[in-house]
Amino acid sequence: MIINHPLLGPRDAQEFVYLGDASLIGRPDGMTEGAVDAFHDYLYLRDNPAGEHRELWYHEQGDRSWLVVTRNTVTHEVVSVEIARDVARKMGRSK
Amino acid sequence: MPEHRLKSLTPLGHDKPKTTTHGPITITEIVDVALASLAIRRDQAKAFTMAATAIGIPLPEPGHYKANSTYRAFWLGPEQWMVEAPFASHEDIVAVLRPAFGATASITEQTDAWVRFDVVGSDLPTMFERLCAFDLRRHGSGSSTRTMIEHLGCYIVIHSDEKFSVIGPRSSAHSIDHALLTAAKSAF
Amino acid sequence: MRYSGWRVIREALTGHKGWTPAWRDPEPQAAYDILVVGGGGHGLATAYYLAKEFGQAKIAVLEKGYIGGGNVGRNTTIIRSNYLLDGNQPFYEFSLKLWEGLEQDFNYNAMVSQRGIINLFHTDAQRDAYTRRGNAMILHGADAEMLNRDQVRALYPFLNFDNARFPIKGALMQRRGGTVRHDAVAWGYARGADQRGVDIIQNCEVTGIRTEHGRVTGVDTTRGFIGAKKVGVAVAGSSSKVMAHAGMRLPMESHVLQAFVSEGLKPVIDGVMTYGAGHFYVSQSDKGGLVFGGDIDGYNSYAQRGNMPVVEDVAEGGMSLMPMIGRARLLRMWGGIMDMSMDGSPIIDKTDIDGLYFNGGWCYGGFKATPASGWCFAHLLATDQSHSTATAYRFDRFRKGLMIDEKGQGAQPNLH
Amino acid sequence: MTQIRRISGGRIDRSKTLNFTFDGKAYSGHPGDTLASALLANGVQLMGRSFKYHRPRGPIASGSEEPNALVELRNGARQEPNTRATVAELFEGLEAKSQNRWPSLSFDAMSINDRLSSFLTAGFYYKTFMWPASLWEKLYEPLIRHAAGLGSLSKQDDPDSYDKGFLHCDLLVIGAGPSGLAAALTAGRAGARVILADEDFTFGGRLNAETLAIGSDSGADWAVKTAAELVTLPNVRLMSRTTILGAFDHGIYSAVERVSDHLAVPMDGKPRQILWRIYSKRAILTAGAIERPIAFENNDRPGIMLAGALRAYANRWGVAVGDRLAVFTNNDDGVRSALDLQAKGINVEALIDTRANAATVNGLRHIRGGEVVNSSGRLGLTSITVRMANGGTDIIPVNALGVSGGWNPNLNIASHQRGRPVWDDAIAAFVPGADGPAGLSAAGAASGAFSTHAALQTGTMEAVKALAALGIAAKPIEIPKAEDAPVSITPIWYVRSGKGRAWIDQQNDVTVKDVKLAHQENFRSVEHLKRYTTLGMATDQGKTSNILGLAIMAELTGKPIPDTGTTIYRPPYTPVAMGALGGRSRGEHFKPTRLTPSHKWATEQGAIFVEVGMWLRTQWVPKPGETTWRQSVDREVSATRQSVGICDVTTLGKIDIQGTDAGLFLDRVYANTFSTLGFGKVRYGLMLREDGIVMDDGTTARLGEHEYVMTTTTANAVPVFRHLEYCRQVLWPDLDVQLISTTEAWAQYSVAGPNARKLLEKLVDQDISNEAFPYMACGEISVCGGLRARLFRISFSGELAYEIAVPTRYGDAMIRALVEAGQEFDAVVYGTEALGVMRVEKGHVAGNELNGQSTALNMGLGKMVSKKKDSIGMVLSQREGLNQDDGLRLVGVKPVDPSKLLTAGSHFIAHGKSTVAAHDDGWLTSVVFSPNLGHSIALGYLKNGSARLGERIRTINLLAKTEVEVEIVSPHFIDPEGERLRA
Repeated sequence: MIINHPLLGPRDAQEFVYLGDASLIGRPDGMTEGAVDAFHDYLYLRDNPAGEHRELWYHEQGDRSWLVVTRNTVTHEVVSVEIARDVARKMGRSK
Repeated sequence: MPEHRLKSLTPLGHDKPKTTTHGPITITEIVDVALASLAIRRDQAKAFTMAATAIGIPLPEPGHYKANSTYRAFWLGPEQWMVEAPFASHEDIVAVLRPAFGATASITEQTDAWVRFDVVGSDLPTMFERLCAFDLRRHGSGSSTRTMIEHLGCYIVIHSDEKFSVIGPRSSAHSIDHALLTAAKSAF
Repeated sequence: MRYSGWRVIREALTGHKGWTPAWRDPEPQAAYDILVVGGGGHGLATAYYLAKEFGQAKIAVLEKGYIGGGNVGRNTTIIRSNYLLDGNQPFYEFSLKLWEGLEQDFNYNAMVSQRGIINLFHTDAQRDAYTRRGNAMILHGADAEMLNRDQVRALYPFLNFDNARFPIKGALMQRRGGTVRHDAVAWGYARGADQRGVDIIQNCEVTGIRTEHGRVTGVDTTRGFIGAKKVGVAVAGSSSKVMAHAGMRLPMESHVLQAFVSEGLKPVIDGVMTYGAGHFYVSQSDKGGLVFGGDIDGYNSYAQRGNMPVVEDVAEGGMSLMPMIGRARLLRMWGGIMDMSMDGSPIIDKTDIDGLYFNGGWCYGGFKATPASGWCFAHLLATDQSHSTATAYRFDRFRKGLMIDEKGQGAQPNLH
Repeated sequence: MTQIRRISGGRIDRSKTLNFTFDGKAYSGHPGDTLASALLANGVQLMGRSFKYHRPRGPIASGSEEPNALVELRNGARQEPNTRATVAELFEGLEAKSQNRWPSLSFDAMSINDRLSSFLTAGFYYKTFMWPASLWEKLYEPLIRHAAGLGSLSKQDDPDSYDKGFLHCDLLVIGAGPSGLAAALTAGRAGARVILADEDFTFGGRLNAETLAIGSDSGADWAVKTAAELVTLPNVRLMSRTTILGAFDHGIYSAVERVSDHLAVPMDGKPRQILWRIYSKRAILTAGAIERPIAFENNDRPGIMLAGALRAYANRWGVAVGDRLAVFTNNDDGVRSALDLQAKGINVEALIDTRANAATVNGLRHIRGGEVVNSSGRLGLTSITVRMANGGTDIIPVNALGVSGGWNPNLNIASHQRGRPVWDDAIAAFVPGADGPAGLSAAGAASGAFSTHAALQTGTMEAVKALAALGIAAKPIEIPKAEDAPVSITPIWYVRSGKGRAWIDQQNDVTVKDVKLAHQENFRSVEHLKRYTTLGMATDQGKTSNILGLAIMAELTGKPIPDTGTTIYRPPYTPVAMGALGGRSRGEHFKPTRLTPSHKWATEQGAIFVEVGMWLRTQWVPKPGETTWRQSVDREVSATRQSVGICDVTTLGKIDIQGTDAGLFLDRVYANTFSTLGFGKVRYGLMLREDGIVMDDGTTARLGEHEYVMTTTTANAVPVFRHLEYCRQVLWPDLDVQLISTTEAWAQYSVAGPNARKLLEKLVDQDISNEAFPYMACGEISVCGGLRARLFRISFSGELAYEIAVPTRYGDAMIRALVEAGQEFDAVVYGTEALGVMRVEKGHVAGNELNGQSTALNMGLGKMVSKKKDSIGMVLSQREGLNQDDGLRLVGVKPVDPSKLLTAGSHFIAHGKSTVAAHDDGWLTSVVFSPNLGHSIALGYLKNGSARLGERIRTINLLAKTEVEVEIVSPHFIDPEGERLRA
């Protein structure tokens, strides 16, 4: 597979390490009530779609960027690649 | 630098850098370059750039390498560069750079984290296409990237059609050396 | 029809005119007592045991394609019970015992061959871990032995003992482990279930799960609505897709695992072997092909095909372990979709919807589990109680912190 | 032996003779020959035996689709089983043996199976061999395994090397026949980066096997001229002897280049083969077509071939397979074969054409509406029986028969991503569907465009289209004049006649009867058919047989072929050597080796090394006179505890963490608090995974206001760094934190023992007294007269200890300086074994305890998990299942009888309890011999362990059938109060 790195262009997916569903960006706040349930759903449950899937890849053998790759799990077609840090900020994550 | 009584070894474990020649290819271990990583601290981009300009450190775009008179640099990752300087004058490179950047940068000595081989010869892509997936024929002088060579993340710097540098993890110097030589023999 | 050597001879002498279909192709009825979704090994075994062991009738198996077309027909045929943890070991040992009597039980020669499996180790830490595991196996009634380097060498003299990057120090062996002719498992269960009145309905994809008042009433399919009192889902890599029809999100991801076979070769590897320093395991089939595999590709996929990095990684492992295979040729590669769970262990459990049951999360170890999975799922469907060897396979173990994590990798499916 | 079947012409170099042997007998051929063509030239048709019935077989094809002519090529460690003689390039001294026969190819005892064939039908083994159960593994299976397989491996290490590489192009052209050459020329002239690959050793594909003209040249000469122009284009890479193996995601193709297979041994430094990964933006499949047979009774005798193969042997290799030939066809191309062969001066006794209405062919005996219904001959064809249109039969003596049932586009690669081929009635064959690999199109015969003109035309146009999609304007080449015959075919799959067997899959011995049986038993889906009968599962992957089987099943079910199913192919296109897939990564180069800075010194000392991940670490350093490892390790431990020891700890991961939020960041990633850590101080840190299980541990030192250095375990250095980047970039993107690994930048040595300070004081330029540099202090110092260094007062051994770091290039000199300075204290250098002993004595957890299944509570570190702040894993570590009172706790273990040795991995079973899982109380994680205590000690996880100190219990190793009574003690065996650390 090839991941079209937003900064570096097309790179072999072999340079990357896969983590999983990009929903992992949305880590709950551990200091709130009922955090265990929220963390259970966050950490363990997945949509696991057959189709478009937003997922986290890490360019371990490259520039060490975490990326959000939108990829079709049936055809493996890559629809878009974004810098995860930008995505996280857009989702409102900061410090 | 103060005089001390410890003698250095090259990454391959010799007193002097090793040079190997096979056919049109010469592979040389390079030890006279000091390295430091420079990363921009939050909200300091402007000041950081000014500091770099003032001291003469180039800040190349992603995927690139750039040389100024004293300093050369290649891009490591977002907001991070590797700076090269002559070892003789910059052995304690952080001490040299810190005053210039102050609180605008995180600076880390990287000199001995890496082994560097300069590979000189004609038709280098024919050798390097046996080593890495990077499209060497499409990227010309001034390109630089990190990619996998022999299962290891290594930086490649393309100085010219006839000269590439391979900068890989120092502890694996022997494995990288072996890979380079094997590829040269396979290609030529 | 009962299969036997005599029957084969009789048919041979009379032009093979007497053989009948191994299973029927019935039209689906309007409703069943129990619907098993998924005509793979686990689904067919479930139906077989429901009919044979749990006295259930009016059962149908719904298969979206042809039976046995999923992982039961796309694996590396290994059976073993060399598990470490209390939640797993009794279940896999139960499965191995079922394998040992399976062919006589369902009157089909699935070539269960207990030729032994060895797990090679290369470090002291691996040896310690295998000692712990081997003891756990024996404590649970399974068999295990520790082999030293010389004993491994006596078994497989052609392994790389002399210039290996990671020298072989020994192995954990389970002699009762081995291989099974995988397709025959699906066919044997299908034939056995069919003979006991189970309707096997191929080309029938489930497109919806209907419920009323929190209770399941049946499923919509590409061949119409089929009513049911109970629905058991055993669809491996498609688990998330099917359970989404019931509004459920599962603790699992679907990943592609590739497997490989070489050209037919004269026998050279007697048993099953796993490499401890690379992603490689191998056995040799009764036809002579080296059957081997390694790690999953590592990304979510429903594509039933993989990519080259894993192919090469597996070959590198194979070449470093046994450099004699350099001139053997890889003949075919294929991929299966694994239901990789969050702790690497399966789920056989009820759901919050009455009458809807789930069996999945087998990761890439589902084949060896087939008989026990079918038996335990049938037990659950028939009695509403977990079988004694499958009590840990619950959905709520993640909420309660009772994970069954053999590899110690945590909530990351692609590392299990 | 003379080449009795060699006729004139062909593209071989008759000026040179190559000598070779087959089954020990000497023959000769010429450069340009394959083993098959050379054997056929020598009159040898019998080359192999079939898998199941051991029927005598000769080649049916002239290319890689060959199912029958498989040989063991070369000898000794280079023996290559199952090599297709039809693609093995002849070289001087080639040796080949037939396989799967005993005692000889012409007399094979296992051909008894052929007599028993009515008992050995498809799937017979599923129905028998079940009683008694015990006989399966003792008798039946050994018999089956004895018969298994085709060729054999040498069981010796492959002596050749292999290589790998990566290529990039705009356009990959797969196959260098007329369409491929036209496509490459079009794209090459347009300046695109082109790779043209062909499995053959010469370009031209089918043109070399034909007498057709292109323009004013012969097709073969046009191919030579075209290739010659392509060679001059720097943007075109021509790759012969290169098979595209498979189409993978995003335009990546894998290929194997056979660099040295046409040589007796590879040239010095050169690999046997190279596995290429080709990154293409677009690809065109121009792999031609494969002829298919028509099944009839006994259609498998040596001498019966595909008609196009007979033609190829005559035209390309100057070989008449027989001197009396016949051709059996259902289409016009079979007619062309007959005419070509006749034109070569070979006697064509008959052209049997199933089409009663076929246009009459003059000049030979054209039997229209006829069918070949049987054949005769023991080891080779002697005659065929032909049924005439009028029902009469004729026996025609021939020693070769060409069969043509039409041609199948070679769409193999187009279906590698599970794309479905579609049926084309006009050519009665499947063509590539629209759902093939993205960016791949087909041209020429591979797309069903069978005429030479159509091949040139479609190759050109597909190249123009492919480049247009990339924004490259390409001008079509001028298409030279070439034949443009339409396809005329009346499909027929098998001849309905006789009671005997008609072969579909010759290698696996699948016959029409087997397909009928599969149908009868309801194995009707194509996949069931394949799996039940083994159709298409042989080394040729059914290239000549799959469609036939499918078509026959379609007839049996009464459905049209496309409704019955399609068969798709899986990579690789042809079988590929495992060696090539493994490349350079084998033996000692399986994985890179990481050497520590003291490696050279340790090697000089005769140190024993151990693999720790990729690292080689010193395990112990034997001294003269020591005969067991225990002597060395005991000495290293004792000397360290009594005086001072030195250990290379460079392999621990080091991560530089800087930024104004670095302290806050550490609070998030460690379970315990770090924001309170003062300058010049070090703290032990415990890192959890988000699921609350311990991920790693280590120390982090604060070297400056916003500068920290984290250490990780050796094993987890990479995953921890990845995890920190994840936390920094993804979870808390606005924290001001910058990371970089410095593991290799610093050579780091532990100096431990009561005399550690005294030793270091000789080297360190600054004051490191207990007051100036207390326990858990750190700082930047200099050594040996000014070399910058870092000093950390931390201890894994439990002794007064420091870790000193210098730039790696001085690491060798540093250990020499340390050893020299230590001489007066009898300092030792200790390895990982002694390190392990001392950490167990001290009760520190390491890899065996950090097993990915254990919590801080299990390790006795539960209090370290701060609930006052949110950190990774804090929340889920609170789940009930991870906090059970009777859960596992880390304990120390010592044998009641000090002379008894413990074994790691042994399980705890209480006294009086039986050895069953229900009584399993835990296990020993780490066991060492403590020379200080004089007996074996261990750490272990014991249920409710912290409440069981003082209890006596059994540790049992059922694998070795040993049992040792032990006492449960605190895991801190040595200096539990930590006085030595602070000394």
